Amino acid sequence: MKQILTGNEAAAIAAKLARVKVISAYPITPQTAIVEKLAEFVADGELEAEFMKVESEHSAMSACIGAAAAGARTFTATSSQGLMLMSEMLYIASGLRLPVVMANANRALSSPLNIWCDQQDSMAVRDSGWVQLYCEDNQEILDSILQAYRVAEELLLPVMVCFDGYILSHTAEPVDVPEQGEVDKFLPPYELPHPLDPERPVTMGPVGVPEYYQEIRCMLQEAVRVAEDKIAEIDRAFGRRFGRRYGLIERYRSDDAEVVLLTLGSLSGTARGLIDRYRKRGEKVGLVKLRVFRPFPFGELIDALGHAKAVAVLEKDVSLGSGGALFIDAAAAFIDVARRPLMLNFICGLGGRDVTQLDIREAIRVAGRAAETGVVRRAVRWLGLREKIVGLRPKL
Amino acid sequence: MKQILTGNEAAAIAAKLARVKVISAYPITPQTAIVEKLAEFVADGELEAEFMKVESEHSAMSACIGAAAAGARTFTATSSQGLMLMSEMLYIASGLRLPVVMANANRALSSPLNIWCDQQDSMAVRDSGWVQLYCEDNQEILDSILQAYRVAEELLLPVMVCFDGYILSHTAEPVDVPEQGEVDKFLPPYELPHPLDPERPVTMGPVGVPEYYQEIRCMLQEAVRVAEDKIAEIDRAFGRRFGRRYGLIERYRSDDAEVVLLTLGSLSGTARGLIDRYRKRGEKVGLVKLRVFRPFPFGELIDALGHAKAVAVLEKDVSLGSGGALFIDAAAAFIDVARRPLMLNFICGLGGRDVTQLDIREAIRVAGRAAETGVVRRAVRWLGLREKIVGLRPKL
Amino acid sequence: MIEVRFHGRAGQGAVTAARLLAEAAFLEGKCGQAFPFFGAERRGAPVVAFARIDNKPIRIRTQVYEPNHVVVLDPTLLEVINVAAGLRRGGTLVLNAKKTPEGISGIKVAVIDATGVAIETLGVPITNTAILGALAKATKLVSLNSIIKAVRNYFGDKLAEKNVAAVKAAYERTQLMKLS
Amino acid sequence: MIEVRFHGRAGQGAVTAARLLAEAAFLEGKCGQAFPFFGAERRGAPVVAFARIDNKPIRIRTQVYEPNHVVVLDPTLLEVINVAAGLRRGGTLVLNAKKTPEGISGIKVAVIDATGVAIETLGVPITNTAILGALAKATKLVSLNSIIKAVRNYFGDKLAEKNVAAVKAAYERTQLMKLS
Amino acid sequence: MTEQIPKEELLAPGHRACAGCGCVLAIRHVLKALGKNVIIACATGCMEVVTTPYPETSWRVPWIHAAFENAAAVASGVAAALKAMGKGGIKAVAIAGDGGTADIGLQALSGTVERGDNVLFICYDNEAYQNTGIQRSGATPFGAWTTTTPIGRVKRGEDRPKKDVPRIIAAHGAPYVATASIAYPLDLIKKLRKAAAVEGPTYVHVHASCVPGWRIDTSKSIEVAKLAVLTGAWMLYEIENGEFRLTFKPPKRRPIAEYLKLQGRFRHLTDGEIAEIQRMVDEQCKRFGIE
Amino acid sequence: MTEQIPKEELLAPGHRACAGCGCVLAIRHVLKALGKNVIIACATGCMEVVTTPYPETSWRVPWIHAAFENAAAVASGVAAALKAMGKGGIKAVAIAGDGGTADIGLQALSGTVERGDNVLFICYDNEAYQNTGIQRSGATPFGAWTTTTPIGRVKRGEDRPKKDVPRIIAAHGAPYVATASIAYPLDLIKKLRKAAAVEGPTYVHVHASCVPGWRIDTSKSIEVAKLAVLTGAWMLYEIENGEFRLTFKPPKRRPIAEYLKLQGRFRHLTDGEIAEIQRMVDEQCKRFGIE
Amino acid sequence: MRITVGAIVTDAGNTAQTETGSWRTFRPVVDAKKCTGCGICWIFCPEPAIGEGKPAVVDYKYCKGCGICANECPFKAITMVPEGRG
Amino acid sequence: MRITVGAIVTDAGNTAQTETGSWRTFRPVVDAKKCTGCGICWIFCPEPAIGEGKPAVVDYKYCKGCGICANECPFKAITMVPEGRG
Ligand SMILES: Cc1ncc(C[n+]2csc(CCOP(=O)(O)OP(=O)(O)O)c2C)c(N)n1
Ligand SMILES: Cc1ncc(C[n+]2csc(CCOP(=O)(O)OP(=O)(O)O)c2C)c(N)n1
Ligand code: SF4
Ligand code: SF4
Ligand code: SF4
Ligand code: SF4
Ligand code: SF4
Ligand code: SF4
Ligand SMILES: [Mg+2]
Ligand SMILES: [Mg+2]
Repeated sequence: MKQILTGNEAAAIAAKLARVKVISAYPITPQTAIVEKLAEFVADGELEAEFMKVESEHSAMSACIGAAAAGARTFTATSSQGLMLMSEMLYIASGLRLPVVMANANRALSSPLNIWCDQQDSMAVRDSGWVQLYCEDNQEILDSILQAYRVAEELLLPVMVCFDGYILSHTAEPVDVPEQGEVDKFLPPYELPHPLDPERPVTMGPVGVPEYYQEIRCMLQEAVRVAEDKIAEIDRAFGRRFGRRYGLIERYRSDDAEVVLLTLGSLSGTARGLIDRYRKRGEKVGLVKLRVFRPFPFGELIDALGHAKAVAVLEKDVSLGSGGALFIDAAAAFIDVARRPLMLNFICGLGGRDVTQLDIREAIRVAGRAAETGVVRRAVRWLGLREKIVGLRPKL
Repeated sequence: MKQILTGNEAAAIAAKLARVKVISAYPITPQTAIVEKLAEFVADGELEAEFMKVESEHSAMSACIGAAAAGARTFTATSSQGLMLMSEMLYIASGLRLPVVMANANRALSSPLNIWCDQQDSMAVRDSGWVQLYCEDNQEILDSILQAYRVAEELLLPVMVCFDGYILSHTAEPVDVPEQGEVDKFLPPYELPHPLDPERPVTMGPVGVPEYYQEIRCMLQEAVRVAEDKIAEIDRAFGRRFGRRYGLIERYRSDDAEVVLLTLGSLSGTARGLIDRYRKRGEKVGLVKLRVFRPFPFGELIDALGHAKAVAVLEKDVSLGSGGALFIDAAAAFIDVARRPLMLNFICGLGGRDVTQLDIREAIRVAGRAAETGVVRRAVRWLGLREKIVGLRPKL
Repeated sequence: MIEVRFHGRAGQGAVTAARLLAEAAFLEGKCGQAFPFFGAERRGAPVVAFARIDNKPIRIRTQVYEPNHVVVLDPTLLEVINVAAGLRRGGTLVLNAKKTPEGISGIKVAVIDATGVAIETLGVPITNTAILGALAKATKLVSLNSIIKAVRNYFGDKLAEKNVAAVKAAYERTQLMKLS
Repeated sequence: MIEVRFHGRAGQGAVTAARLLAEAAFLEGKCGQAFPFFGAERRGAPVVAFARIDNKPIRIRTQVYEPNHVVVLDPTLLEVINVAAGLRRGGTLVLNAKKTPEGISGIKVAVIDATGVAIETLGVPITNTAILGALAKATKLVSLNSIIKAVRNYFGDKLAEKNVAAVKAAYERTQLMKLS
Repeated sequence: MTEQIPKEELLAPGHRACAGCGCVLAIRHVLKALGKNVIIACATGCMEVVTTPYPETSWRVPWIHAAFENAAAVASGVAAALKAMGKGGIKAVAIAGDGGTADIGLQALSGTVERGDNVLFICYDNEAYQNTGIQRSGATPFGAWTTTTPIGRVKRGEDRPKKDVPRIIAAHGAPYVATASIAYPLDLIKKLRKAAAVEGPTYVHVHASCVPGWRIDTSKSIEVAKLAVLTGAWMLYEIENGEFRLTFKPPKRRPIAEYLKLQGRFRHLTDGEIAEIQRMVDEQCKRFGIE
Repeated sequence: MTEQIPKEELLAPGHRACAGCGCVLAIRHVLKALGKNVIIACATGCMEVVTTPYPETSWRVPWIHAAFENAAAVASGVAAALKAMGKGGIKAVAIAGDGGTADIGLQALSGTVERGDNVLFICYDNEAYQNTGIQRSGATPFGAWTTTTPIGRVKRGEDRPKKDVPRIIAAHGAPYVATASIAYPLDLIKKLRKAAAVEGPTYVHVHASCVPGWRIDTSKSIEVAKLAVLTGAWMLYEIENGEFRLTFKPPKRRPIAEYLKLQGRFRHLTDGEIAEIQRMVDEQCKRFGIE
Repeated sequence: MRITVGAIVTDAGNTAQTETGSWRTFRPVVDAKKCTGCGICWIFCPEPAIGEGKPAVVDYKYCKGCGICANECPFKAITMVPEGRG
Repeated sequence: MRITVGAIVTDAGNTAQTETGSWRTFRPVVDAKKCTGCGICWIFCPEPAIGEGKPAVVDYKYCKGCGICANECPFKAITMVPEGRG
């Protein structure tokens, strides 16, 4: 049934539909409403689950690890500082191959403290062995969380479903909420192969001595890599049942485009309308939306972008001292590809800076010029800097 | 004076020579000996400093932040899990523009727990706005820490000096320890421009509202970027005084090489001898050692690698679901460069797996074939996997 | 696509007003989107929220800079904020006010004593539902009925009917004018 | 380049022995490198350490797989570990043992009752300095004098002289033989 | 009474706290008590957010915010730096809400106390995570509604007693631990001065009301805080070198219902539940020597 | 005595602990006391490292290690899962060293207790970070040498008293808190069973020797642990629902010097320093009702 | 505006430039006749926006209109009056 | 060997395959005549490597030779003897 829901509500409802057994989370803006909603479901008896009010995010993830290891379907949600505080545990959850699912409402990182949207937080943990999905709208949040459990449980990998703080988390819009029965069919009850159980004692998290560690790591890397196929497969299964599919990437009028925008998350929505307008004017501008950032879909991306003259990578993060994380991976994808586009990086929307259509136009304009001239003057640029603010360049 | 010192001892002596005022650190293998040595210096009155025995790494970095903000020269050291646990505070230290210097003895990340060397830990925080230097030997550890304070204090940026756990931290070898008087001239006492001081009250770490956050972030990114020049400048000054220089990158017989190894840290040492042997046989193999990973020296790297036919990037980390962090940045460097080498990524030495000369030969062989054929069959490969271990590929 | 901006004070329900408008539009088969803009301020501080209504799915995610209509939930805001900033030509300013404001000109204005209505119907000066009645009346963006339905969906039984009364009363009493 | 492997038990000082060898070489103007390999084991468990000596700076960082010499600090290790694994042709095995071991053949062996020497000179069965005397005698890798200097540099006053005595005594008493 | 309160306002007006905020009042008096020679490390929370919207600040004393969970550790670092640089006469002070004290910040606080660092730690206790919109903290009292302890069909508000942080810190052997309330500013100022004068780790826990969090009228902030003390829901005492001393004994304890009824967060309580809370309060008062 | 100790060995031999390790003995008896129906969450530390060198494990009960600072939180997660899945009769148990309890793990432990989770937390206290090579922890006793409290010209070992974790946890209102020693295995087993039987958060703190850390001969592990109790350096007691009860009263307290002299970590102490420690111990014993 | 390195704020107390009086919907009005100048209102105002003196003076630049002063005034000298609604 | 997903170990207690007896430099030898079978040595052996019974039997596969049993035996029935040095 379609309802008007915020992104946070959609996430909470998804967790409920997934019949999670243990929820362990800590409040943080802009994620908190997820936890609040789940607390309500539990208080009202609508969801039979243990709702753990842990004292920090580090413990939130630790408790998820304990609960998942004992065989329960678990859920948590966080943002920003919370994600950073639990980051040690992220690597451990994946290393232990526990199918924890987490919603991350993307928010900027301190310092200075900022509660608004960007994607520095989840990008900062992109090495951690978690599958990362980025959502464009609230429907995708709900659907992705349901898919996430299937991916997580089939591959024994934790999955992070990321969506832009405020921009989605606090935005109400129509969302089709599937029937519980349908969800149950899509996502059957789950059993961990070797849970912590006195009947069959196992040891989890031993010391990975040098004789084995690298192989164990390699196995994990392979698992994250093959998640590419698994996500696609589960997405198709989801599509068959619910009529909605997302793919690893989405090509939006990009197949014959000369200038292509590459985006993640809610930005993609704003870009679509613009693309339509350029197209109306006959300009060959397209959009590729990346939904799966880990595993990074190198092949699909090469396929989708290879023909373009110039690609403008718009992203709300920066690997300080280098460029945007998406840009770096996307650019690296082409290192051994003969036909490659020029690629430009536009850092934007940090700390809640609104990314306007004007900003995106500017990116298209700069990329368009590069396409024409064949020259990239500066690979990494910033969009939407307020001109009245000075002093960006430190004096040496 | 030359002495036989372990890497950890060299680091501790460097901190002492820098006349640090506050040391705040938490024990973790393989870094612990640094802290122990400093505790001895303090206990013996050889170093007048506050030695804080904090209860966790999160507090270690927090205390460094407090101490640095109050104007004291501060030092800490950690590894692996410790770095992860403090990761939230890393972003905050750089955001606050505090010149904290940290030694990181590189160690693998859990799970499984592993106390041996690789570089997943510091790579995991490469976005954090810290300058990152990687050392090849113990002399470079000592020298880099001294340089780090200059860089940190002149740019108001925190600096992380990374060196391979055990392989350097626990290896004793000759190190030239400079005179205190010379160090004092190179590294004069330092004053933070606006310390916490009742005489001139300031507010540090405010809420960076959306109106300003992006500009503040941009300023930080610019600072890390210009650190490239600053590091080079300070390295030259160091060289003039002490007769040793390192550069941002080092080209070792690479200028006319067709196959070039790109390495970080102690691996470079092992590779050098091999390069000499290939050269002796007339084979055009060279080495580029990256010393500065953040800021990423795009320009110098393009310059050093652009002419090669094939580059083999050897590294002890992996961004799970993508490739090695060094590889990704290095490959991305070439996105808008016409003349580019083929680039191959070799993940190796994880969790203390010894990287042998045989392994490096294998990398050179594979890169050599790519150079000949012009084809890269698989961009990311693993070196030194034990063949007797099976089961790396999960079944789908 | 129609865009609406709501001005209120933190804690007064401007965000809910925007959401109810989106719900009402949704009930009419349109697509609605509603979102707030929060600052670091607390209760009592001015806040804004936005709503968009369209016949096709709304994918744009920027803030609203040039609203078709502006709704002001708190009469005291007029003195401290330029509520009409960016208002599009032909747009309406829906004001909670006892009397026609001064100093505004050249635009359509709908005036309703929403505070009075709220106190009458709810017993508290929470104006977010009442003001929607005025908006419906003034702009025809959504029907009175849809607003009422949205209000019923959103509030628990007891509260719902009081709020419906507020919507209706406001709808009745809203005065439309064009200030020149 | 000469490579040496030391076998001992955790807590017995094999790492220090390797380091002292590197120091001694350094004192002779050569370059020395010494490093341990630690496992997850505790006190009492077998451990290894390595040293390299060369006339030019040593840049290689791999473990030592084919040592020129092997030094065994603890007599009980012989039964549980293949200490001669990888030993290069012409290399020497320096053993802490009371008598010539059985079951080893085709290599040069230096035997010293280092435990006896240590108990005599230090009062405790810590054999890492004594065994270096034997190594010096057997391999001429470094001079007795350099070992003594290195020991003096490393240990505090009181301990130093006892250890020097251990080095000297061991140097005297070491028996060289070639097992066939 | 006013003459005993320093005139200088070290917290500037223009801060963005809710109208009627009891916590910002606590901070105002804290600063009055401590004077200028302090360096403050403040945890994330309402008091940090509402006072420092860049490029503005309400603080007229040196102040740093690093994160939510580490005010104590940052203050310890400040104290170490002051000592290392030989700067006497300046006190390192940590300020955190109940969440930043009882929950996520407890460990850093524990470390500071255990090491004996020269830090005064002040907890302003508004009994929930107010900055993020009223979620339960360890310090939320039994029975209270918060957004994470909602009133539903199977659960009815917070089901654990309030965490006793002063007692926990006293168990660390801190030389001075005290409780205070915004409704008793003179007592508060006295205790803070005492705490600041100790060379070592001290702890003052200030009960302070929150308008939206407690669901009270903006004008009732002081009234409700005073009722907490008069009903025994909150107690004023100090523990000096292990010696417990009540600093205010409510003349005749008022029924807890008076305190609860003023607050929306307790609106759902049945008479039975109120009686249960009365029983808990009675028991606790007895333990503390209040009848 | 032996007949009161379960025969089944739930910790397998072949573990890599030091010869003479007192802590692994503690674990052995802990498992005997608890039996098979447990799930263990173990913090990083000696007991984790020496028992689980992949692909081996010494544990014959289900066991998980996640990190150093979170044994309590992991165990809480296990407890929640057991409850959610309706699996009764299985106890979630956290095991950590003194570092993983008193320092880096304190907050997670505090959270577990405060929430009332059904978790038994066991601290084996070898009075330093032994796994990383003997660094000071909050539980290191006054005067002890460690590598981070070295004996130098201006500093002479640990200068802070031992952190009193049992008291801190009791201050949380935990229903059962107890201390134990490896030298008194029957007492230890009894207390652990009692703690495990409580439905809620309980805490047992086991004093256990460490050969390299305490610089003792491998054969003296039990002797030294017993001397700790006989001299009053360590006390055996339990706190049940707030009621304190000494479970063993040393007949006539032996001088602390006997305990200290056996250990290299106290070798540097002067007679004056020993007298000072004796004074501290006397005072503490008095507080606990031991003369 | 020039942003500052590390977002440091050097102008201590400059929130005073922001007039939070705009938040007010009710305003406290002091009855000069009843006011004794006891200072209780000053003590309990969270902003602070009411000064000592007799009669007490409200600083409407900052007063958010919470009504604490009116509630706490022992002499009932303060009344809260709705701000003029437009 | 096949490595396990998540490095899980399913063979509970399999350190028993590692014979830590190789760590030993001294070995406990039980004097059957003195031993009363009291079990104290069994209680305090950390491995455990000494069994109940009369006389107590040492499992030299695991015994690390710490000497606790000898130290704790109330009847001085155990002596620590150096392992044969090669
Ligand atoms: C690591 C981390 N987790 C969560 C948050 C979100 N957060 C900020 S303040 C806060 C609550 C603060 O509560 P309290 O300490 O009681 O102070 P109050 O807001 O009530 O003044 C939370 C949960 C954060 N900033 N950092
Ligand atoms: C976050 C983090 N910091 C530091 C370490 C390193 N570390 C592992 S165990 C340990 C000490 C453990 O001490 P304790 O808890 O007393 O147990 P013990 O080793 O004494 O048995 C330390 C410092 C770690 N693993 N993780
Ligand atoms: S939410 Fe509560 S604590 Fe925060 S500013 Fe408002 S009244 Fe004060
Ligand atoms: S170091 Fe201590 S605690 Fe660790 S295994 Fe050895 S004796 Fe046991
Ligand atoms: S409290 Fe009342 S009487 Fe006292 S100064 Fe204020 S207004 Fe005047
Ligand atoms: S109404 Fe509130 S803000 Fe205004 S003066 Fe009175 S107490 Fe201060
Ligand atoms: S302790 Fe002694 S007497 Fe008792 S069983 Fe053991 S060896 Fe025999
Ligand atoms: S010597 Fe130690 S390990 Fe061997 S049996 Fe005796 S107590 Fe056990
Ligand atoms: Mg609070
Ligand atoms: Mg310990």
